[in-house]
Amino acid sequence: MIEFAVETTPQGIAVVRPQGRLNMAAARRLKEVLDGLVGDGRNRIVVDMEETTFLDSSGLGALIAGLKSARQAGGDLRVARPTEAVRTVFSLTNLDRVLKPRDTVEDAFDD
Amino acid sequence: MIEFAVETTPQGIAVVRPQGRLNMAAARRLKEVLDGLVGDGRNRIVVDMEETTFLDSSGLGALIAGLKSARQAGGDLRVARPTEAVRTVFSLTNLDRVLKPRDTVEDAFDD
Amino acid sequence: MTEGNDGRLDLSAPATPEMMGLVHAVLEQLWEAHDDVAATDRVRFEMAVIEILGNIVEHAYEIDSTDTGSRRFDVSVAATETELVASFGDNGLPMSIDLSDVAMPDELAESGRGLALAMAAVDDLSYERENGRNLWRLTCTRKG
Amino acid sequence: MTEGNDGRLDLSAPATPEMMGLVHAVLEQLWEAHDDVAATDRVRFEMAVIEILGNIVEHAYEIDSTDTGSRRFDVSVAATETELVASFGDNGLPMSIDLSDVAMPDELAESGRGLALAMAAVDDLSYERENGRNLWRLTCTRKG
Ligand SMILES: Nc1ncnc2c1ncn2[C@@H]1O[C@H](COP(=O)(O)OP(=O)(O)O)[C@@H](O)[C@H]1O
Ligand SMILES: Nc1ncnc2c1ncn2[C@@H]1O[C@H](COP(=O)(O)OP(=O)(O)O)[C@@H](O)[C@H]1O
Repeated sequence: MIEFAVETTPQGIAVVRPQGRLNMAAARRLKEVLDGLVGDGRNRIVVDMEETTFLDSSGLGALIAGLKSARQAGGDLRVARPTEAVRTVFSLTNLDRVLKPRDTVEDAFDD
Repeated sequence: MIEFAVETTPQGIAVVRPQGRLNMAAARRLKEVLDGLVGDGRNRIVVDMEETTFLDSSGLGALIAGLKSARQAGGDLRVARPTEAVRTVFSLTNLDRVLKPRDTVEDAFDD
Repeated sequence: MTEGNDGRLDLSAPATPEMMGLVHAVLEQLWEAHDDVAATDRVRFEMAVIEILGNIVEHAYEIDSTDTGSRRFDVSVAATETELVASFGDNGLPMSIDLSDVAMPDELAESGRGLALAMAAVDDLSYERENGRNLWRLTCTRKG
Repeated sequence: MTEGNDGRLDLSAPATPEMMGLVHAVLEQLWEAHDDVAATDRVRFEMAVIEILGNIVEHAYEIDSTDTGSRRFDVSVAATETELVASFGDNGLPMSIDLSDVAMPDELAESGRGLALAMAAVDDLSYERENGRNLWRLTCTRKG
């Protein structure tokens, strides 16, 4: 089962780390975690995908949903450190622009 | 894949901890580890089975082989903290006497 | 069922979401037996396989929701020197849409990417309805 | 193949030692789908299944070692309200020994316990040679 570690940086940015496979069952839980963060007013979110070994269209859907609600709340959702599996899905779905992956968690909100 | 952590107690007893499934492939490696210990003169061995989630007849064979070579070298092999899966195999094969499981690693050589 | 490939792995199981983990385990086994398959090929094949299975589990039984017991699927996966092949069969309802109509949805859509992603990932994806069964076949020409 | 049980899991794969992990994964899935099966029943069933599979992988193809490609087995596992059932088929050589002759070996024997252990673990173990195939069937009456 996938685990969701959530941390907060000194700058108040929430960092979510989906570890393992981000598939149908996990996507539902990620969506809840992201909704919970935005609901708590934590609308600047980095999804650190260094340990996300697999991503499918439902996981992608959860990321897009999180991105939209973070933006609606005046924040943003950014993706950092995608694995090869994650990068492949982003590029096959032409989402590398809207989910432009960042190299580090620290710099994800620098621009 | 099963892991074999090996430690030595202050009393000079070698403690081997097979973690995961002790099946055909793992049994071969356990036999090598036990042979290596006895070959190095470390003939008092505790096999701590607290994290051995599965045991089959080949794993049992490796334990018996280790027991025999430890005894031949003047030492002994003792089993500690068996899981339910391990205890079931010991009892179905009537080996609870010859591989009499101990409750703790520390007291395994007390008698 | 990818005949002629003796290394193939065939699984038949209830069409439930929990089985997705088992199909991942089947693929892990395939990669262990074929450790020369390039990571890029593994990634795109595994993703397409899981998308098609996800659709079977999610959509193929939607209306026919009375008789949970008989909802099953089978899958066969194999690696040859040149290809990765998977085929699925299930006894659910026919697919409602035509594969030639499949397109990637809007960037901010939250769903509807499964088939488009699977088609983009593999070199060939086909669907047929045969004898009351849905048959899917996926082929990746090995790049690595 | 344990007909009539729609929750059954069927796998067909090459008869190689690496497949033992996959059969463990299949059983994990069975326990997930049937979380009311008692731990004692899971343990003895899983052990017997793995012993029989280990023998197929180790012994059933011993002499016939020229043609690795076609060495395959299939397994079907299922849980009903009252029983856990597994059946195996393989196209290897016939079993050399009679199950009624199987006995637990000497305490300090390093091998030869597989079949005796499987028989002690389950409530019924049967072997048949049919149409050039070996068929094994294991049944545990659920205690838990
Ligand atoms: N196996 C299937 N059986 C029936 N209908 C399907 C199947 N797979 C896909 N579909 C139909 O195609 C549509 C698009 O599927 P897909 O691209 O995977 O996106 P999503 O699953 O997110 O809707 C589904 O909404 C469904 O109507
Ligand atoms: N599937 C099989 N096919 C052929 N022979 C078998 C099979 N299973 C067991 N045997 C024979 O029965 C013997 C006893 O098997 P077993 O009790 O599992 O102990 P071990 O595998 O340690 O020898 C084996 O040595 C082998 O000769």
